[in-house]
Amino acid sequence: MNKIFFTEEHELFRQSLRAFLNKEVRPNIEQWEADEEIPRSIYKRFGEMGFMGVTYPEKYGGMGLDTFFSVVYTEEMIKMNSSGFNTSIGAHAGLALAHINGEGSEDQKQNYLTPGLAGKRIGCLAITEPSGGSDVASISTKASRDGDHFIINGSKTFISNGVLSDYIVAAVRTGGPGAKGLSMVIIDRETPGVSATKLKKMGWHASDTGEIAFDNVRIPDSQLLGEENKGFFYIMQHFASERLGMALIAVSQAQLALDLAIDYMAEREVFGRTIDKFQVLRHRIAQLSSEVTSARAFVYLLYKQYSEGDYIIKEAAMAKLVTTQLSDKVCYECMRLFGGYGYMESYPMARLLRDSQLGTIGGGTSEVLCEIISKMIIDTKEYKAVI
Amino acid sequence: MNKIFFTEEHELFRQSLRAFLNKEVRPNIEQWEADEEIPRSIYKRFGEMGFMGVTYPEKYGGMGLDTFFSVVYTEEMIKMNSSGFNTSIGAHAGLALAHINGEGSEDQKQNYLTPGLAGKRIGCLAITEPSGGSDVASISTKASRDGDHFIINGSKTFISNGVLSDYIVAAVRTGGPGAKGLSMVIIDRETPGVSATKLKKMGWHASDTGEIAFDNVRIPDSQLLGEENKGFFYIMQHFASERLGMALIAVSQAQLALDLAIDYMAEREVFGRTIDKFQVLRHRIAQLSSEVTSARAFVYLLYKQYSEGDYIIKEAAMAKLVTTQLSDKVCYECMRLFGGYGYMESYPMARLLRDSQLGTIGGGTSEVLCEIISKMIIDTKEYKAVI
Amino acid sequence: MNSRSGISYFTDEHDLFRQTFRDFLEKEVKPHIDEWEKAGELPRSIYKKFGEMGFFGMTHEEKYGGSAGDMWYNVIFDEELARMNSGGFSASIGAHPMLAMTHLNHEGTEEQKQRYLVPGIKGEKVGCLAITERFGGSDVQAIRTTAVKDGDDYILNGSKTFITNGVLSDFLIIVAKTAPELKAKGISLFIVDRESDGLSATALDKLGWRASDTGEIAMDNVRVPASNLLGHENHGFFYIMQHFVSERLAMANGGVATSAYAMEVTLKYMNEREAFGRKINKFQVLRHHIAQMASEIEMNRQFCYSLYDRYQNGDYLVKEASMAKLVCTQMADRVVTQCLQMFGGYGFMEEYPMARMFRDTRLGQIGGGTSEILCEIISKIMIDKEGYQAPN
Amino acid sequence: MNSRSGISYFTDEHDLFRQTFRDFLEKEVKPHIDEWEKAGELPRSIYKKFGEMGFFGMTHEEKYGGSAGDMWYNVIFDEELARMNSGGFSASIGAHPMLAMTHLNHEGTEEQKQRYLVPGIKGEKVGCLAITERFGGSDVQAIRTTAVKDGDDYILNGSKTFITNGVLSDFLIIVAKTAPELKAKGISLFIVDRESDGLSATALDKLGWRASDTGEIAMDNVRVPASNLLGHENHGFFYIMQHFVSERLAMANGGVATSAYAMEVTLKYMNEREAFGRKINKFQVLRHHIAQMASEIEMNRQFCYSLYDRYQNGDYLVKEASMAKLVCTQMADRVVTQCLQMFGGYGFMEEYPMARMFRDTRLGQIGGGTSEILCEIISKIMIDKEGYQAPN
Repeated sequence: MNKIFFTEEHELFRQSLRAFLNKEVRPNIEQWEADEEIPRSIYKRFGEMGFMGVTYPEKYGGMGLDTFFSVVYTEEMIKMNSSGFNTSIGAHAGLALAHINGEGSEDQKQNYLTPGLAGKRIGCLAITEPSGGSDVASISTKASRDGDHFIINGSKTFISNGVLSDYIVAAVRTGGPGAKGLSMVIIDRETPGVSATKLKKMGWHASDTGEIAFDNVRIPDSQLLGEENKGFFYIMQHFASERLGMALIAVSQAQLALDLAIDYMAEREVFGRTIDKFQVLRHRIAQLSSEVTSARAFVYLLYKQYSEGDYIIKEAAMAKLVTTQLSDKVCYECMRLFGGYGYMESYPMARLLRDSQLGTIGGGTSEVLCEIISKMIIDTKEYKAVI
Repeated sequence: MNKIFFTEEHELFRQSLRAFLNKEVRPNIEQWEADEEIPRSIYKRFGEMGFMGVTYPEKYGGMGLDTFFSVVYTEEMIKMNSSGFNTSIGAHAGLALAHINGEGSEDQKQNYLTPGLAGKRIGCLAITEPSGGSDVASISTKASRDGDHFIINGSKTFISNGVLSDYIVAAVRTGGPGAKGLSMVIIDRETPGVSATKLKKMGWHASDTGEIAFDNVRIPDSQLLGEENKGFFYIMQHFASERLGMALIAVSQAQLALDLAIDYMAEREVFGRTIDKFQVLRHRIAQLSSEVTSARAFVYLLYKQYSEGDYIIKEAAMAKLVTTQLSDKVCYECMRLFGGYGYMESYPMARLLRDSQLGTIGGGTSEVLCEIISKMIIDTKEYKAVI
Repeated sequence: MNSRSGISYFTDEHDLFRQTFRDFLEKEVKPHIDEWEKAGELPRSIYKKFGEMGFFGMTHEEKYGGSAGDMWYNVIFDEELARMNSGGFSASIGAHPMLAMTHLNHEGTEEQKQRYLVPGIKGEKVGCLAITERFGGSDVQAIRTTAVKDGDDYILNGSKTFITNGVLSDFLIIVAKTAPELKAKGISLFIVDRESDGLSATALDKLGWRASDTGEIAMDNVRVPASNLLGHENHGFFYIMQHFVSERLAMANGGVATSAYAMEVTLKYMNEREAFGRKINKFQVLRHHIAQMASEIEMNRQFCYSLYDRYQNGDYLVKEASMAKLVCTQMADRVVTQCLQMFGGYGFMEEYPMARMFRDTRLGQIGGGTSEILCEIISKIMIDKEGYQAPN
Repeated sequence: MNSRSGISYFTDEHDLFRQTFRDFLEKEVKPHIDEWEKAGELPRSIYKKFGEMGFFGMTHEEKYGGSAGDMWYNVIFDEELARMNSGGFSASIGAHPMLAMTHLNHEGTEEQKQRYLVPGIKGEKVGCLAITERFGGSDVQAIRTTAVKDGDDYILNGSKTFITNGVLSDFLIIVAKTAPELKAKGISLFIVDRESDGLSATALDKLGWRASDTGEIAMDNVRVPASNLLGHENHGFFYIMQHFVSERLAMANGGVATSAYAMEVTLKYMNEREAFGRKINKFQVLRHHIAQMASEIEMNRQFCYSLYDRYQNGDYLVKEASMAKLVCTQMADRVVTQCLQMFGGYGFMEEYPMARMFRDTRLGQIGGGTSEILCEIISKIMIDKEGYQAPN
């Protein structure tokens, strides 16, 4: 498969990233999972090595590489078996910086993107609110104009890097109700009135997931990202790539589960033979491998279309829907294949399963995706690109 | 349904147990989950209240009640939403004491069962070994005769109460290879050569799960439980009730997940209405409730048969197979129904899902159960009661 | 045959009946199934034989020619029919006593019973129950057929579809609106004789259930005497709802019985068929499929039995019967599909049993309330706490 | 029709062909499907029409009467056949070019091509491929039919089953053992004329695929001239394995095409059918089913296309093609079952499209290697690291 999508350069990049991760990340994962956060130093190392902004413009310190380098990047990151780690880097580099790179002014890019790609200034993206769930259009965090400032009140939840990041890219209501009253703003952490608390989660332990409160937070209107009241469309725009990214993560997790399972099966003996001789387990691997292979072909193809400028909102939703379901299934079945060891945290499968099980929830639940897909297919509604 | 299986007395017992649990257990669960063990004091309280040995003979401090009191007991225990807690009590009262009550001499009963039912002396049951998994017949922990003593060498793993219990009911090899060379012995914790380490698990956090090593552990042969070399048959005998118990636990967990989900659905609003108005979620509840209702009818019936002396080895395996699969499915789907809150440890679903997911592994994996069931159905092999 | 160990709902008398009935079916039915499947209908003679043997009257009062047995006789009846592997035969033979005669027995006047129930039990008159219409599907309240009072008669207009025995039956229990403005509370039941003027019917071609005639019925000013009103006017909806429970239990247990029979023939095949040098019942993957299916069948069987037990004790089981039909027919689809797959290429051949079973079983999730409708009912009870209480 | 945005494997010429072919099928095939389904066979005239239009020769060399198109024409051919909603029609029409003529084209001598391929492309001679036997199923190495050299001839003895076009074809590509002691390495292929002495065939009655004749073939001392040996003696197994990839890809993509067509007709129905006062495409549960299915169809379609793309580039795809057939035919079963359910009672009626689709689709997981056999192959590759390398 690789030949169609990947060149020799991608392969070299994969090797060097893998070497870096195995040396500087893998030995620390257990510690970071226990700490429920990753240290600042590793962001810096990503920045120094150029791994923070694979596809971002070189002008701001990115590497300006094509989309399939970011595919390689994600595939290798997932092999560390810590969604928390992957998310800590990704919520900054893939979410917060994506908004700044996409809609930020030159000043904002100098202020956030350049130090961000260097791993020195870390961001988060805050959209979800306690009351609204996946219902973006009903966001209630209010940004009231006060001269050339905004006063922000409200709260956000489930925000990766929500406690430790230096700034928050937040969706706020600047206008009337509904989708057309939302804007994106950048809020520096030290601004008075910003507070945050960490949440305990079933998985994603190495990531800091926070609930953020804004209590009369006053920011200059130069912190507005893009145009006022266009926030909803910016969010939607970035959703496609976010969902595609989650689909790739899901496929990569499922593949990791299979790889770990196949290795384990060759070693583990019961009833006098290695368990890779049991037909039931063999067929399970055959079935799940086939499903993962199909899912990966789909995701790769969508990356190709995405890289060629296609607006793949439906397909990205489809891909996230089916791949996250698949990852849960594969991780669950592979965990069970380890017997009692599958349930032990000293073996890799417990964490992999726990981490996978956010997939069908985060970034639009499966039910919300089904709503979008059925609107497009049944009601033939079209979601258009803003630009 | 209740009228067929439960009397007024069962209902009264349910009320009093529930009141006790809500008062003395529920407020402490978070702490015990964090401690990864439960305190000695709660065993004592169970003993004092008579809840440790609902069905055991009154002679030894039990309540001598019928099987459906133990059904009520389990159903109420599971509502605490901590498999770790339930297992800490159950591994002692339901596993270790079941062997002592079943095969123990009068002396052994006085020594272990009576203080056990009082919650003063806590046991564990150690069968599984690191190399063998569910393959009981291949147990390799060796007990060599030395006059009127046994010298025990070997190791056990995945043992609930494995670190903190006062004694260990262990399966050891006293004879030749295969099923006919196994015996059960009681090993006191303080015996020189016994050591244990705690294991970290995906769920069941409040339970102490240990790996136990025996290094030249010398015990008098009066610690032999039942007859020498009959261990395999004792184990098999108790498996039926253990599996039936796990099936009941699974059904109860699934029911808890549904109850929690239905309550949550009535409160949680998105897109301007409570989510119990969304057809997709409604049908999910309808489907899963139906499956749980069917499963419970099956489990109740088997308890009835079991209480009337039927040897239900096949049916118990069937029940554990299907109910633990069902519990995983129901807990997963109900967790997802909570959206992001499902993944948060401050909500009940994350733990419930993590706890459920040992069901298809512990006490005979689904695959081992399928082997047993297919031998009985396809090869028409019969497993007979020993006595 | 059910294990007698431990809890058993069946007595020796039940078992004796099961054996008698099974022998009868093997002798009088099994040899003709292929021919009836082809014909798309059953001959009258088989109804007569059922009647002569008393198989239509097991639970009916002796004064009407029945033998006043308990409800487990119906359970056995259904279970043994399933072994004929002809959904169409089971449906045609079953719709008469289980649908048409159930209503006659419960809501009929003495005179109606003498005219329809007595010959029905003898197998001399065959009935059907006509509820469903083209527009509305499982939504009983939405039926459009009307019955307008005209002197001592009612005039019926409208149409019905998917009616088992709709073409060949002698009398039809037809559901019509007598007071359309009252919606559910304006529905009544009528006994309509086949020869009535204005009544016509055509048979439908179906995926399965081929031995049964499934009819579309048209009523063009069909005149029915008021004495053929079944039960009270405008009480029809409640009568229907009441009998839905037993119908759903029967379909649920039918799903279990079909699944059990599928597994029985599959186990036999697996013990005969060889591949790669050994019997295919030695392949672990297939063995585990069997173990899984056997467990699900056993679970659902016990569920159904426990519900019958409660039903016999008078419990009101709208929720549970809907649940049982939902999960048991879903299971039957899974089991039959999986069993067909075990037969490899032979599964696809009509000379082997699975092809027909596959076609026939598919109706389970559709007839008598689709799975989706059942989910609506169950979620209304579970989530909205709607009572669906028994009418008083 | 495939979206042209972004990555597309189809050119304007492909689309033009698709439109032409679709129009042809709508006009010449669709109106006759019911009649052919009933007849259990296709008339010769339809093969001739296909031949005249050049539809059998799209990928063949021009010198044999083909138009030398690329593999995507076959993909379109299969996809459009699926829209006729007759697995039997697709199979009978497809087995000729995809199975029989593929072997002729690759392994045939010039003389054999003139005798069989040229008239085959014209639709004047129809072929079939006969591999499977009663004992052995998908285990090609276990075949028992023998071909013994006798002077300039071979004498064939044995039997074959489940052979599409097995009764009505003019010539048969028959697989036989020429050196039984060599097992897989002792298998050869022969072209056998229908009129050969000792050759007989009977049609089988099937769950679905009813418009195709599926034959059981008996060979009693059938004498075949050595010039009818196809390719090299004892190379048969490798020829078969080689073409299994394209056959499995075709069945995989056929599963996708069927699923897509099922969804198309279901969406149409959902937009027309009303229940409880609104169109059923407004019910959230049904909408989400559609969303889920559409996503799975899209995923598997892209999987198949990516494999065709690689196949055309010469990649060796035994593993991937097996995977694709496994998951796509499983998906087709799920989708078609679910879509039938969406039709409610009409799903069970043969006058609506889903009943036949349901019967026909069930073959997907059985024919051309059952799902279980595919799992065996895939697990050997994935777990035992067996190569299944391309023969050189």
